[in-house]
Amino acid sequence: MDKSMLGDLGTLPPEDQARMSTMIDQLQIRDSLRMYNTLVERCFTDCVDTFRRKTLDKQEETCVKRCAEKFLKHSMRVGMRFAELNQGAATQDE
Amino acid sequence: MDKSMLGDLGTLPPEDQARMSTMIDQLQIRDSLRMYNTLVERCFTDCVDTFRRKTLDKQEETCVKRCAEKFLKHSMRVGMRFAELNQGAATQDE
Amino acid sequence: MDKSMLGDLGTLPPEDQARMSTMIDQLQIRDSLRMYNTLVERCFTDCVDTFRRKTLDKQEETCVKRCAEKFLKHSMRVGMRFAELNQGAATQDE
Amino acid sequence: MAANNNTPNALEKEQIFGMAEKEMEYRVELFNKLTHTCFAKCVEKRYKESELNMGENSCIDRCVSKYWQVTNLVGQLLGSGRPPM
Amino acid sequence: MAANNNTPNALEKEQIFGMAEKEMEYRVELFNKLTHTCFAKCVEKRYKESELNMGENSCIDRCVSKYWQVTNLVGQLLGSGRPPM
Amino acid sequence: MAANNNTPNALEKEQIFGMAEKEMEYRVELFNKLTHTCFAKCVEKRYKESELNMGENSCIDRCVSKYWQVTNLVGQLLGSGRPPM
Repeated sequence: MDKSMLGDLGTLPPEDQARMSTMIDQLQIRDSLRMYNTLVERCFTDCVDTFRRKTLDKQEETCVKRCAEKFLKHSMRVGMRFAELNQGAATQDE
Repeated sequence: MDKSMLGDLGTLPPEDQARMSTMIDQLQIRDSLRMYNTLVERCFTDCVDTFRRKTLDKQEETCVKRCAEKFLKHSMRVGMRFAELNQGAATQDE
Repeated sequence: MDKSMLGDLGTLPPEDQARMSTMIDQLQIRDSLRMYNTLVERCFTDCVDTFRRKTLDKQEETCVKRCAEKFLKHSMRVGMRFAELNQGAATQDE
Repeated sequence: MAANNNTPNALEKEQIFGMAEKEMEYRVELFNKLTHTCFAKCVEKRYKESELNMGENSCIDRCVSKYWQVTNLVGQLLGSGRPPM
Repeated sequence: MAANNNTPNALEKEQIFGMAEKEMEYRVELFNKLTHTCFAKCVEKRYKESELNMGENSCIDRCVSKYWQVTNLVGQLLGSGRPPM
Repeated sequence: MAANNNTPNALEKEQIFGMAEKEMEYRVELFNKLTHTCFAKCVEKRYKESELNMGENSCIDRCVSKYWQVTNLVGQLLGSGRPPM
């Protein structure tokens, strides 16, 4: 989540800006914790399928690492494209 | 979400009724925004499968429109049936 | 969700402990209501596939009951293993 | 909030409102899960038209009815004593 | 909070902040659903390498663009008058 | 709330409680995702009986253990420095 996504805070009185800013921070924390959970679930589901041992084998570990890295790169790319589209939509509004 | 689903507010003191009513409104707003997100995700997933161009073709657009309309009609029908069952359950309670 | 999962409350001042405890209770209520919803959805999805009648037949009913019981036993087992791993992680921290 | 003295205190009130909120969230979630599950079970994914046909409509009605029964059945198993709705 | 008198009262303020919060939650959820849907549609599940290849990258760009269009299209159908973003 | 003066102010307190709440929500969500993922991976969907059999039980134990490791592994990659639990 990009803070710029969330609109202009400059028009609010200072005490409300502070509160709004806290709210945004909290949403960002929640969002990144959720992202972490979702990433773990997805990479586990895609990479781990046998349960004959209780530790990850080398292959599963490599798969999880690549999956997580790919997901993060993907997520960053989506964020950039999304920001561009938001920008475009905001410009049209004015 | 139907407001009647959420029980009788008449027994609360006025200030708490106001607060409860605000809470219900907020849940309804959240609910309709979530519904919107879910509808978009579902119709996108069902209708868009090729990524050779960056704009929707005519066929995809038609599919998305029908999907969204069907989902809304479905959702209204489920709402009616759900309300009847709730009604029945409430009547049994008395 | 196990209350012990949520860390040590003893270091907080009493009024904040009360508030924290309320918050934990609320999260537990939300969590068990969600678990209930998820259990219903999963067992319905796995067990009910024909819609020629509007009541469950004997076979579907048996399937739902077994599914729910299995899920609850599963969930308890996962909770125990999870608590052990948490315990281990907490011990390493010290 | 600070005016009346013989009403529940602030923390108790939080608990009451918190409970009501959780209860409503539960009902909304139940409705949403039911809606999505029955859409997946009953509605033709090719979207050849924007109307629900007769078969889909009767499937939806039965699906809601059966989902409701499953909700009650699981509620009894959980032995909570509270009605699932 | 109790100091200024010509500002909105506490309940009104709750409503304003509540609305803003719901709006932000909506945007975050839109972003998350888009991210997960396009990952599922575009990224090779065998994870042979940790880089996105050219095909995946262009698929992602187009997927985001099309998802955006679907969001707008559905927004028009819902006739809400409000922009979906 | 208004009584003590040398404690953190209202907004700071909100932040502290907000953080604690997010942290708990995270743990609950982790537990729920783990539970549902391991149920899907380990438990026979035909539900011929209401007991978990030996194979299912050992699969569950290993699944929890591996899920935990994946959580740690991803936590290291994210380089947050904070333990995933």
